[in-house]
Amino acid sequence: MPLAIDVLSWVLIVLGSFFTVVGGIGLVRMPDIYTRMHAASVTDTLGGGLLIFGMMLQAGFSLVTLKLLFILGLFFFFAPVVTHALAQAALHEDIEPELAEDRRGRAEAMD
Amino acid sequence: MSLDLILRIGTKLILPFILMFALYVQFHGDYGPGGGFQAGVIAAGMVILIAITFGMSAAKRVAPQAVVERMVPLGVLVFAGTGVVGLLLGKNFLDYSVLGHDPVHAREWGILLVELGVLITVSGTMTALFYAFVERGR
Amino acid sequence: MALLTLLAVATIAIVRQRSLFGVVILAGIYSFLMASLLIALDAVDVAMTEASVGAGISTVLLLATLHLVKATEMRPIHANWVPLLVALVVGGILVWGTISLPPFGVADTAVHQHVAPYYLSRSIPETGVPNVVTSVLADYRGYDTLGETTVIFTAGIGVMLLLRGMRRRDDNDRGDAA
Amino acid sequence: MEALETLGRHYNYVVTIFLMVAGLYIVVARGNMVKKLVGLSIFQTSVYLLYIAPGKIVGGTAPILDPAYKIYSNPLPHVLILTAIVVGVATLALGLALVVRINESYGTIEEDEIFAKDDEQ
Repeated sequence: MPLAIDVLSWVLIVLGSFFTVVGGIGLVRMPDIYTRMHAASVTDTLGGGLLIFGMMLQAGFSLVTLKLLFILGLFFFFAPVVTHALAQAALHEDIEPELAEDRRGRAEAMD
Repeated sequence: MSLDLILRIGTKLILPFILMFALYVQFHGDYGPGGGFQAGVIAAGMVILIAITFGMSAAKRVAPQAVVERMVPLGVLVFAGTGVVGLLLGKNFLDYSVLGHDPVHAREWGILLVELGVLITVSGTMTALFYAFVERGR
Repeated sequence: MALLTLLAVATIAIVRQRSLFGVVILAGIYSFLMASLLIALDAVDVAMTEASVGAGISTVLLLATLHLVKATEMRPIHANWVPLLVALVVGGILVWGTISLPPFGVADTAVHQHVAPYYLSRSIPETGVPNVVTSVLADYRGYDTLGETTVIFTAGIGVMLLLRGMRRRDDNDRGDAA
Repeated sequence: MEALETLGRHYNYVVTIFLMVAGLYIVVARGNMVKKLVGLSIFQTSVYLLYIAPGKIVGGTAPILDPAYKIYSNPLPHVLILTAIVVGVATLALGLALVVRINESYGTIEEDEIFAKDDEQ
């Protein structure tokens, strides 16, 4: 494998891991379910996508690449579908998105 | 109801892929990871997904309860029957080398048959379990 | 090693969580962690089964049960330091017992000497199947698998009897009481 | 120092035993039946680890034969655990069915409340 492709794939994999970690931190730090989903979607698209691209470059042209392509396609189609289902379930349970005004109000109430 | 649209279309899109993946896992189990247990669970997962998204009546149209419940003993019978064929043809129980002319090929066929039995039992049992729990909630 | 630690953390979270819904979701996370750990330990077939069964079907069945029963756990009435003590003592004894076991990942231990090399070397010439797990599962140890299939069959029949067959008698009981 | 080294080389056993003991603790100490069943499945999962981890050979690969590889991990524990997982979910379902039936006849799944109701009768 040429060195350039190797380096490129590792850069992609490291970037993908970085975005996955960022998504994980966001999942813990965000205040309510909608913003948490927003953070988790970084893991879905950027993290997963970059990781799979990196792995495809590692695998070269083979059956593995085709399988990874399938996984990537399913990922991009169904991560939004699942996120949408989750958001809708949250709405169905009457969970209101927490707005900046709410938080300001709470901070004033504390003072 | 209209808000469900994305979920319903998405589910419809993914269903054939799930079934294809289950069959791939079943029949590619000789060469890669997979086999009857995994494929059965994945096929049952497809039925459960239908039941969650479209409701129990749709799931029962795809996999009628009577069929599912008959699949549970049928798989065990296929498995044990494969063994009994070996017994009848003068070898030991579950010795597949009599199923064909060439013992190696025969054993490959025996493995496929046995995995088929496992697939039938596992998918039938898992779907029947899900049906039983959901029916109780009504 | 990191995965092992994560597993332990997930277990602690399960012990401490009182909402049963949270417990079920954490059990799903635990199963996925276990599946990734099994991939790291080269058990790809087992990992696939664990991911689909442990994280898929188990979670669905547990959620279906939670739909039927109350979903929060009661605070325990009496102190539970006796079970904790018993658990700690048992754990200590077991850890002490593992010291003489062979370390992780070494090839010349007893488990690798007996039948495993036989299966690995004979699978292709005797059965023509490259996936040794499949050939051992369905051919060499067919009796085992037949037994397991029968266990699944029995469990399925048992659940169906428990949840479906008895309902009519329930109605009669209620009718008698009234 | 030497003890730490031994612990490092036996870390898989330590975690296995921790999971096993935690499962045991949940089963014994917690009164809620669903929680007990989750604890039981944690106990079960620790047994998977107990079987699979010694079968791993460092530098080995998954037991799918290919001319490119020489060393394979031990396939036998994989077979045993593969069936154990599916049987595990079948027994879990049986336990859950029993929980549902208990809930129907007692109206609760907490052990203490069930004992109290039994004492009343």
